[in-house]
Amino acid sequence: MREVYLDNMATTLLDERVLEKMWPYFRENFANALSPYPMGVKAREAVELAREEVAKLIGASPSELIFTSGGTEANNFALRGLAYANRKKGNHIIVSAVEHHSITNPARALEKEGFEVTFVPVDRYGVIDLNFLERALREETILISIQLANPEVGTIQPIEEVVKLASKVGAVVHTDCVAAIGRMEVKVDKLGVHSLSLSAHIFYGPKGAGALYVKRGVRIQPLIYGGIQEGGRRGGTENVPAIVGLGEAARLVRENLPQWKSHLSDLSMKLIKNLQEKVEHLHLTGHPEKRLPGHASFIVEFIEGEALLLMLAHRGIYVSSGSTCTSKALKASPVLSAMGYPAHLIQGSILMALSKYNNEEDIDYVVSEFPQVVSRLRELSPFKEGWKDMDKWGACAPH
Amino acid sequence: MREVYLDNMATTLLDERVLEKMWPYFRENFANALSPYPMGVKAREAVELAREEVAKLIGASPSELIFTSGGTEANNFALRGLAYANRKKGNHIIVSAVEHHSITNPARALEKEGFEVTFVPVDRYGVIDLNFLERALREETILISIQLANPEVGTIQPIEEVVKLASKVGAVVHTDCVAAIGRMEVKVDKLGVHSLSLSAHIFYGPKGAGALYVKRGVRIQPLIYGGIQEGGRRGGTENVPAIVGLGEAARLVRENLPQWKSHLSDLSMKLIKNLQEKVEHLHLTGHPEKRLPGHASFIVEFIEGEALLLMLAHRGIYVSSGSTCTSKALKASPVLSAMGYPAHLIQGSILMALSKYNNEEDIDYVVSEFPQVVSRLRELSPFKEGWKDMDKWGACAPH
Amino acid sequence: MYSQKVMEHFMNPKNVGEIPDADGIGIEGNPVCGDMMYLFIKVKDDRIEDIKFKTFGCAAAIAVSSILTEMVKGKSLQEALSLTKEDILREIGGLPSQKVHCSVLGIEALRKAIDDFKAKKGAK
Amino acid sequence: MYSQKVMEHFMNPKNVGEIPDADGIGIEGNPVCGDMMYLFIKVKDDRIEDIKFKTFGCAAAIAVSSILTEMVKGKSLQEALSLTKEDILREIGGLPSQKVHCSVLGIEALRKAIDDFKAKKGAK
Ligand SMILES: Cc1ncc(COP(=O)(O)O)c(C=O)c1O
Ligand SMILES: Cc1ncc(COP(=O)(O)O)c(C=O)c1O
Repeated sequence: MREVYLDNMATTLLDERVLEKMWPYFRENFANALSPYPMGVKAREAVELAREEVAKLIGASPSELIFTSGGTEANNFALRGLAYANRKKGNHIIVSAVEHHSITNPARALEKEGFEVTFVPVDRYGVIDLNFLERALREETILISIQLANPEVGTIQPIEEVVKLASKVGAVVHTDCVAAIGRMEVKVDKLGVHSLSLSAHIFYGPKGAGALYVKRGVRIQPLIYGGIQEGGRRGGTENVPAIVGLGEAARLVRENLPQWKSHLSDLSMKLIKNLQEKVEHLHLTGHPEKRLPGHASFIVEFIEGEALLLMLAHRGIYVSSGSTCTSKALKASPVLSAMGYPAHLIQGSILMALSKYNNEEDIDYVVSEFPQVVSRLRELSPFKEGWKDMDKWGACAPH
Repeated sequence: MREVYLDNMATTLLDERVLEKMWPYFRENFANALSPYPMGVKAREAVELAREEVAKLIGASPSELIFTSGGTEANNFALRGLAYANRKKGNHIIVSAVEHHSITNPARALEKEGFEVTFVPVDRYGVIDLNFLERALREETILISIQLANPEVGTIQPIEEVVKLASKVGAVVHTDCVAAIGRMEVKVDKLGVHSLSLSAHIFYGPKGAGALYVKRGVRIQPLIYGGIQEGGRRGGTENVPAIVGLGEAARLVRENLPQWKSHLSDLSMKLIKNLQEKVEHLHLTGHPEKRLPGHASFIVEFIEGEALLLMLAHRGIYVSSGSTCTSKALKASPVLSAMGYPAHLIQGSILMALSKYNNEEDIDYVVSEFPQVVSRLRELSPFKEGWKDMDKWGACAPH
Repeated sequence: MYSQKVMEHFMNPKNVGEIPDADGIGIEGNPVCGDMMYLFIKVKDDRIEDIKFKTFGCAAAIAVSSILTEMVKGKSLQEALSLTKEDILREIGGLPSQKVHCSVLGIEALRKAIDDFKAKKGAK
Repeated sequence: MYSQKVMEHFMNPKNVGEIPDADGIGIEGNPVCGDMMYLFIKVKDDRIEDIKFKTFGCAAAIAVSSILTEMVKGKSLQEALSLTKEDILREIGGLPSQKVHCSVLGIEALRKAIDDFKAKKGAK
């Protein structure tokens, strides 16, 4: 059976070349990168080379990068670290309503610690409301965190505009680029942000390595204190193989992004077009144009996402869904909710996030299988002919 | 040339069997452990199996373990997480003067946030002063953090006594077991602690994986917020290969500890005895008996540790030192300072931390080379005949 | 995650469909929450002569629907009413903890279908 | 971390030792801080005829001591006094930033040794 992995916003297949670069640092040269003898010095050099590669990718200087254990840590670090470093100036933080958990949850924690957090709403395409953002700005606004691209619906946010608005009150802007890197160009000077997070495993690198860019001169309080690693801003024995892998993954993105981008967008355009032709009551979620290449997200009416996902998996097609049942927290996607989708539609949400590994045949296979699976599940559905009795059902209490 | 790696408190060589277990999770099964299709379910099962292995090793229940990116994160998590979860009860924290940076630095950060921190002094062997600790206890004492074993001098602390004292005021006890695991038995019920940290790369596991044990019923505030991973207590895409490696490393410790322990202590006893016989003005640091098996730490008078370390490295012997010059922070070991050693002696500190991979021939080699290297450096030293003019030199200003 | 049995029933559910002239209909769940079950029964001599379902929901909800219809088909109403969620879980090889509510859904839909039959019969 | 040249001088330092009847002695550094240098010079016709060192310190401190003695041996006192830390760093192939102070140590010890020689000469 053909296998088509389309869950690339959850994680990606490690590039063989990346693993090859990591390999020597598992056993051959396993030393601590702080040790002064030759094996340690080599580990140090490998770490610094990786830092240069990540810096080059985003157009930063190596000293502006702090390695972390991943995107979640980088986002937590940015939120808390920038909030507390600017606590004297004010206590107001702005984040969008469609941020990843690793932004919204630390933001909620900060709320309990005396910060005030404003959530910027989005339109039905998931684009933030810049007018709302502008009106929300105050003297005390110290930090604005808006993702560059949304992993669930692929929508790209107008970060440059956010930076312009932020500068009026001198607020620091962080942007979560975990979903964006490897799929679109990301340059810190063009974006104008003060801080930016990324995670290797989303662009064919290893799990366990991410980075936070913090613009020179911008102060940040550590999240994880330790020794003098990362200039005293992030303690802990460096995960040398993972950092080396992050560096190599960054190099591959830098060298291949133009091809990858057009390849991804060709494939996803074909996928979206074909599925929309073949399946009725199928709605593209997210912005139709301002979206990540390779990103195809839909709502399939009348059926539920986990069932759809598992039936597709049975045919070797791996996707994700924002349905209540798929979420282990048993909560329907807050992103789709923020975009105005009612919960019964969110149950049928499905995400196909392509990678550089996918090809035309993959798309053909999905286009032939997907409609069958949808039909099959609609056969089982009491709503096959359409939603009915919808007024009967109230809001959903948490399970 | 023979190579003898004795820097095992900095990091250890990954066990081949551990890497073999990790291997399939790099590419073959790379899925996100939250994904509901079979590849994700397998990743989830591997993570949960690893959790069981770590739990078995320390006699905990799997649900009491939270995976982290390493020992430093686990210690930061414990300190901040337990301090803030108990903030209502009080604001007083006690840590020892010989804790690792990943304890003392978050403790100092908490001091700036309104907590009061008492540092418990140690005697010349590095053992904490229990009387001082007892007198320091107050109604408001909420957290006590004392390491089980010190990585620099090998001294083992009387944690059971600490727990007894802590219970008088209802304080929570955390113990940093990063240096201890793999070298001595560690069981949570025997220790009686509420929280305990460990790090895989110190016991032949991979870098990038650690764990925090938090006793059932003990509340802790997250350090890294994200999705529902780790029961909502630690967000972030799970680093499946590293976690699997941690689990396998834990299994190997559980199965082999008795042999490893006696092997290590045979070797280090032989090493200590021989070096003491062959080298004059050599002082064992740390407790002579209550110390980690395999741990040999010294002060070599009249010479400086970095020079000693590099000359040994030239002969294939890899060690570490607590000298000012070795520390990239350019600070002489706070641990040896706390034990009362004057700075000029600390410059000559050296640590040989053995591993299960070392054998008799390694020790013979070190015993034959070490005295030569010491003599060679003493030839260069103005203090060859003994310290002189010591009254001339005042305290050392930071470089 | 799911047992073999759950996956079998999910992939090849039994008794799918509607019964146009059903003697009783049980509707349970809420599409807003993600799971919704319609059960149709045909009753003869106080026995469930035929039973069919339509379910909107996850694999567990569909599998529970399928196995439940198999378990009660041909049974007396009293036997059907004595069915518990534990019976279903046992038959289906267990469910992940966050999916156990799907078995409750089935029990409730069945009860409602039988109640509906009784109410209609009483009304005649 | 260290250049080839630093390691060579560290492993095989030149001009190690003391000069019992030295014309000037320069002591610089502090063993409490980790680096301490003793320089002994023998001066003839305002030239450094012989120079030896004893150093307590890290590889950089030892290598700087060694290279410095080589650089000034046979030089006039004036030439020796014009030596800068940059000269040493250039000759030695650079030092990691946290070790640059070792080159300063050498310059200072040399100055003190020459001062000591001058003072002794003046006293005669
Ligand atoms: C937009 C976004 N931010 C943050 C994260 C978290 O990154 P990590 O999985 O490395 O913790 C993700 C993960 O998928 C993401 O998509
Ligand atoms: C006692 C002790 N605690 C904590 C740590 C930090 O652990 P990690 O290196 O995994 O961050 C170390 C590291 O060597 C240690 O020895």
